[in-house]
Amino acid sequence: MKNRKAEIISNRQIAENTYEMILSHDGTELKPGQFINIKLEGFFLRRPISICDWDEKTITIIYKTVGRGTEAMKRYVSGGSIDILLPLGNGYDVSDERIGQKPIVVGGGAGVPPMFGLCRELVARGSKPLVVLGFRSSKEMFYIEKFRELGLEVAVATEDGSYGVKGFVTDVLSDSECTSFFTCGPEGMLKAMDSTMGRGISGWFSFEERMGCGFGACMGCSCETRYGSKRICKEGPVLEREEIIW
Amino acid sequence: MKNRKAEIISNRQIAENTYEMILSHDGTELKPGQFINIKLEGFFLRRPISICDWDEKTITIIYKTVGRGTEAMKRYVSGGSIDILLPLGNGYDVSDERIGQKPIVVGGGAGVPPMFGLCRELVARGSKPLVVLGFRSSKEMFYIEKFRELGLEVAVATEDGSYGVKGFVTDVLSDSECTSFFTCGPEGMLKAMDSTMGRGISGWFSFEERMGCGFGACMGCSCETRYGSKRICKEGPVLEREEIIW
Amino acid sequence: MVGSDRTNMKVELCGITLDNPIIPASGTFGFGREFAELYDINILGTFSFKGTTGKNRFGNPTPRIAECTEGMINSVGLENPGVDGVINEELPEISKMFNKSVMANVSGFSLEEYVEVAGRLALQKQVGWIELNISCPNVHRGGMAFGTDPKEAARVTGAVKKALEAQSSDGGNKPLIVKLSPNVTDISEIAVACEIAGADGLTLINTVQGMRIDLKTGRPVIANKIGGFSGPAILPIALGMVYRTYEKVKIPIVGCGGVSCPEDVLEMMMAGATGVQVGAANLVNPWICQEIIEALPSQMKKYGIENLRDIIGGAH
Amino acid sequence: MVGSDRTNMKVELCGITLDNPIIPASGTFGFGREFAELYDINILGTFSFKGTTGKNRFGNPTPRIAECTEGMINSVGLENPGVDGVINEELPEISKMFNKSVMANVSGFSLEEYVEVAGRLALQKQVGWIELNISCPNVHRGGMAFGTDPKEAARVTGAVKKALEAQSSDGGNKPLIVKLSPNVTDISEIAVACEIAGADGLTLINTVQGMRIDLKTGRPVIANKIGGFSGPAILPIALGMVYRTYEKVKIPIVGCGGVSCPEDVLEMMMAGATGVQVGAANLVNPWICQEIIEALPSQMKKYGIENLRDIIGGAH
Ligand SMILES: Cc1cc2nc3c(=O)[nH]c(=O)nc-3n(C[C@H](O)[C@H](O)[C@H](O)COP(=O)(O)OP(=O)(O)OC[C@H]3O[C@@H](n4cnc5c(N)ncnc54)[C@H](O)[C@@H]3O)c2cc1C
Ligand SMILES: Cc1cc2nc3c(=O)[nH]c(=O)nc-3n(C[C@H](O)[C@H](O)[C@H](O)COP(=O)(O)OP(=O)(O)OC[C@H]3O[C@@H](n4cnc5c(N)ncnc54)[C@H](O)[C@@H]3O)c2cc1C
Ligand SMILES: Cc1cc2nc3c(=O)[nH]c(=O)nc-3n(C[C@H](O)[C@H](O)[C@H](O)COP(=O)(O)O)c2cc1C
Ligand SMILES: Cc1cc2nc3c(=O)[nH]c(=O)nc-3n(C[C@H](O)[C@H](O)[C@H](O)COP(=O)(O)O)c2cc1C
Ligand code: FES
Ligand code: FES
Repeated sequence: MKNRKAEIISNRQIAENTYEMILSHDGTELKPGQFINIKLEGFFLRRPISICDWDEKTITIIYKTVGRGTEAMKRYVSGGSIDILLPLGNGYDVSDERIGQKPIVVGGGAGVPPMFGLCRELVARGSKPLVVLGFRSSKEMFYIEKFRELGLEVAVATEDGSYGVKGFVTDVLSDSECTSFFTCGPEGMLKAMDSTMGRGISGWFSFEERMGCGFGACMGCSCETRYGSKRICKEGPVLEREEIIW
Repeated sequence: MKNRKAEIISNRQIAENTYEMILSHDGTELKPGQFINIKLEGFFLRRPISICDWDEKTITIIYKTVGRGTEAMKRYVSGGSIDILLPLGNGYDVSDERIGQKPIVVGGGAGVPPMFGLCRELVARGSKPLVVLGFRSSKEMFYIEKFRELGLEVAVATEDGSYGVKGFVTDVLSDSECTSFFTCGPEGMLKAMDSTMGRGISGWFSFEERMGCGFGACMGCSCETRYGSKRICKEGPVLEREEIIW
Repeated sequence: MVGSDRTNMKVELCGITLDNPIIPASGTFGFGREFAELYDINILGTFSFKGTTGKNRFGNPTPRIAECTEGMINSVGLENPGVDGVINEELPEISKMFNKSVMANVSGFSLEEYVEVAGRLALQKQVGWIELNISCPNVHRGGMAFGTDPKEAARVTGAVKKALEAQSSDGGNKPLIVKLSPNVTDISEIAVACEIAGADGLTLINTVQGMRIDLKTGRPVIANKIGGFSGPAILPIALGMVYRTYEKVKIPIVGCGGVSCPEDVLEMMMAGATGVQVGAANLVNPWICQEIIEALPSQMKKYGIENLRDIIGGAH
Repeated sequence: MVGSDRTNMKVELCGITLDNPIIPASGTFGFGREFAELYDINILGTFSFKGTTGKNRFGNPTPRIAECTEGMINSVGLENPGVDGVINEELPEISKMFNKSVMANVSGFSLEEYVEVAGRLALQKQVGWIELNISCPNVHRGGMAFGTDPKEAARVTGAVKKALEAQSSDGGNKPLIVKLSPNVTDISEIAVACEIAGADGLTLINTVQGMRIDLKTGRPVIANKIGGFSGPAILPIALGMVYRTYEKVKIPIVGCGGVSCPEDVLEMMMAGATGVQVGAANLVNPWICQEIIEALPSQMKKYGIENLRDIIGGAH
């Protein structure tokens, strides 16, 4: 874990209540599904935000404005800097053999961003995941084209039917031919994914929890699993399907 | 009383640990000896600072860096803005007949700034006060030339003798021919002034006190006088000699 | 006052309807004068004036004020004009600038003083509520505050209540709100004792004991060494105490401590407050109560609240 | 550790010399592992590890964390590996990265649990002090914390002290530091009770009760509703309690609560602290203790302090 004053390269709105911020990066190795923890002026605790994408020189994050911290964050301007801890969390292991030939990647709302980096990494390893994204409405939709530019098939569900299929991600996907799945989004969606996907299919779920530290020191984010207590910030945020106690 | 976001026109060091800040002004009427109360980012209470000088469009303040607030203030840059309440306090009444033909104006250290505006106003009314200024050393000296540019005679005492007379303001002045006096500076100096000046001479003393509000609401700054309790921020900071209980 | 878009901010405090729950806290609003010069203070729900004692008092030596991270410490020591001064000079002034009932904050160092001051102020027409500040040290009991012992708290509450009831026929039986100190092991125990003794309402909380040391002198900043800590920093403490007390009493609670924005007002009400006092924030931004009252309707809309009173205790 | 320019930061805590007074507070430093990856934790005076109970515990339901102005609320509920886990897994790990005595923070829900856990940990070689956290609810006394009643505080302190003394010949009679809760009417009364019962030192303070409400859900943020408030916001409360307690006891005090910079350390020591714990600040800036230790010498120089121990209680 490092502490960096990352430069803000850009910070722009990309959908309703949704912003993309590009930060300078020093090349530290990252994994999809990991997150950074951001110190905002005037707020005591840091804000955990998933790494959406990265390269040698930049990190991209996408955040929804849901409270005072993210509302303040949207007013940060390019050229300024921001204090971050990174990389945090276990992230997805794209070398896991259980992923197989036909993984499905399912993201909902604020859970979509980490799925982009995951897909890019999966594609880099020669895999072609099916992507299913869920949003409340087309106004809150983002990055569909970006996913398609990776050469992937993208199915979209919107709750109000304003784009793609009306309904939830689970209304779009079928587990008929998939070998594994990855999912990140609201807890209701995670549960629905677990019920929908055939028992034998390997799955990786990304969880959110209110955090004190984000690096394993405070036990603020613990979660009971079949293998004992795990810290969402350290042994998570990605948990394997079979260990999760719903 | 008004609340303004004043623009910082300049903020520069003028002596050791001493800074001059020029702020935009909206023409609100001011009196010498009044003060402004400054909200600094990251500090709860405002900082009271005397008005040193002003015209239709600007207010000048001079402050010493003595703690975390003033240390932060010195880093404010021109072009930015600062939240102030003004005008505060009673200030000096330059139309008071008791001032007479030969007032003496005595300032020490951080008590020098309000004396400049006072002198300018006295001069504007045709009076030619004798100015006596005290500093710890020549390194902390400021505004001597500015006072002289008003056409006034300025005597200086420094504690280490690095400029002017070695010693205190009271070593420089004599009450032989003065009709009244004005003084602002550390409490020890104020007391010495009271002892030095002949009993019959009218005098006005400017006091400092830790303040909650600065506008009379909290009773944080009260001071017992012969005429009852007075709030330094409201009925002060200028008290008349005869009412002061030493 | 009905805000825009049919939001309703009215609440009822011990039988008196407030246009909105916002009440400047005692000791941070003087007798209203300094603020009436800045805005029309009739927009307030009411205000609580400076703690009044039997005789006029200078209070504690200075320095009386220290700064803290997001807060301040005060040790004013109840400087006030005394009950005569308040009745003869302050209340007539208040009546010129404020046309609502005012909350009379009463302090004392003996039971008799509380009874006398509360009784006399309750007879004043503009006084709507007596707010009994029982955080003061009890001179007859070794300086321990009345408010730190349930028995003492009940004793002073009961005595004042009886005195107020005795003046019913003169219109002097005003509702009695007891203001509690947070510096206790279990504030809800004191609250229950006061309720049983006849309190019509409670204000929670007064200042939290705190101190700062001046590194340059190596001495406490405040002349009295330890003082009362308040401001945004103490909001979570106040919320917790209001929440716990709400579960134990039936009388209304006035929430106080750290409130500085409309969101804080909503939290305080959801925790269980009927009225919400704003203290130290007035000292830094004298227009804060006006700003909060103006911003409340849009915050209510944001959280889907039509009638503010509906959220009182909603977090339980 | 002797800083630059002949500043001396050494202090003595219950017979053990610390290179400097800085001690990460229990619950904010885990068992040191996460921090040892960031800096050499041997620069610390010592550290207090996560509160340990008889059995391993998952703790409270989540959310366990809420944010406050300049602070946070936690309700972790003593998640820990249990005394066996600590002895068999954590202490061996600690010995690899830390070559000083460590402070063992002990919790319990019954007197027997305290005695057992404290006794077993005191027998561990690397354990230098037992820090008894008596803020836990007492399951045998209706959930009231041991630390809110002087008699109960003395009872648990005395029982643990006796058990430690009984293992003197095995080297298990380690100094006993009792960590007090601030949620009491008079902390110095509890402190005196613990001193009389045999405490060798005191840590003041644990977290202050507090709560926040989530306006979007209208419910308390924390699953357990009320939690423990800490961080820079509570510094004035901790300073006041250390100051008052210093005047009542002869045993050393470890100051804790809101410390986040070297100036806070100096204030805490002037108020009466021998050691200074840093809690919540570690969570936001994991290098904070290192930064404080590095900055202390220049701050000492600024205020003309040569030996840090000379300022202990200097504000009295
Ligand atoms: C591992 C992880 C990855 C995340 N990745 C993203 C992402 O890529 N994009 C995105 O939009 N959001 C993401 N979130 C959620 C994001 O952290 C919260 O939306 C954000 O902290 C809200 O801050 P606020 O100040 O606006 O809200 P407030 O409600 O004002 O925040 C108050 C406190 O609660 C915490 N908090 C509030 N909501 C959440 C939440 N859902 N999860 C965790 N803590 C919360 C805040 O961090 C803060 O401490 C992630 C959360 C976690 C745990
Ligand atoms: C009416 C009045 C006029 C003043 N005019 C000037 C001036 O023109 N130039 C100048 O350099 N200084 C002036 N001062 C003093 C100035 O207010 C303090 O030096 C300043 O507030 C210190 O702030 P700090 O954050 O650097 O110090 P800190 O010690 O960190 O401040 C902590 C708290 O103590 C208060 N405080 C500290 N020292 C003083 C003090 N001497 N008087 C009042 N409050 C204090 C601060 O306002 C703050 O609330 C004046 C004070 C008063 C009351
Ligand atoms: C300067 C000052 C003076 C106060 N005087 C009184 C008082 O006279 N009577 C009283 O009951 N409370 C008094 N208080 C306490 C406040 O009314 C309020 O209970 C406390 O400050 C907590 O609220 P806050 O955090 O919003 O300031 C005073 C507070 C301050 C800051
Ligand atoms: C997340 C968290 C967990 C804590 N766990 C413990 C604990 O296990 N045992 C204990 O005695 N104190 C515990 N505390 C209290 C701290 O040790 C400390 O007393 C308190 O936080 C005040 O210090 P601070 O303001 O520097 O955080 C915990 C505090 C936090 C924030
Ligand atoms: S947030 Fe502190 S351990 Fe996970
Ligand atoms: S500082 Fe508040 S009355 Fe003077």
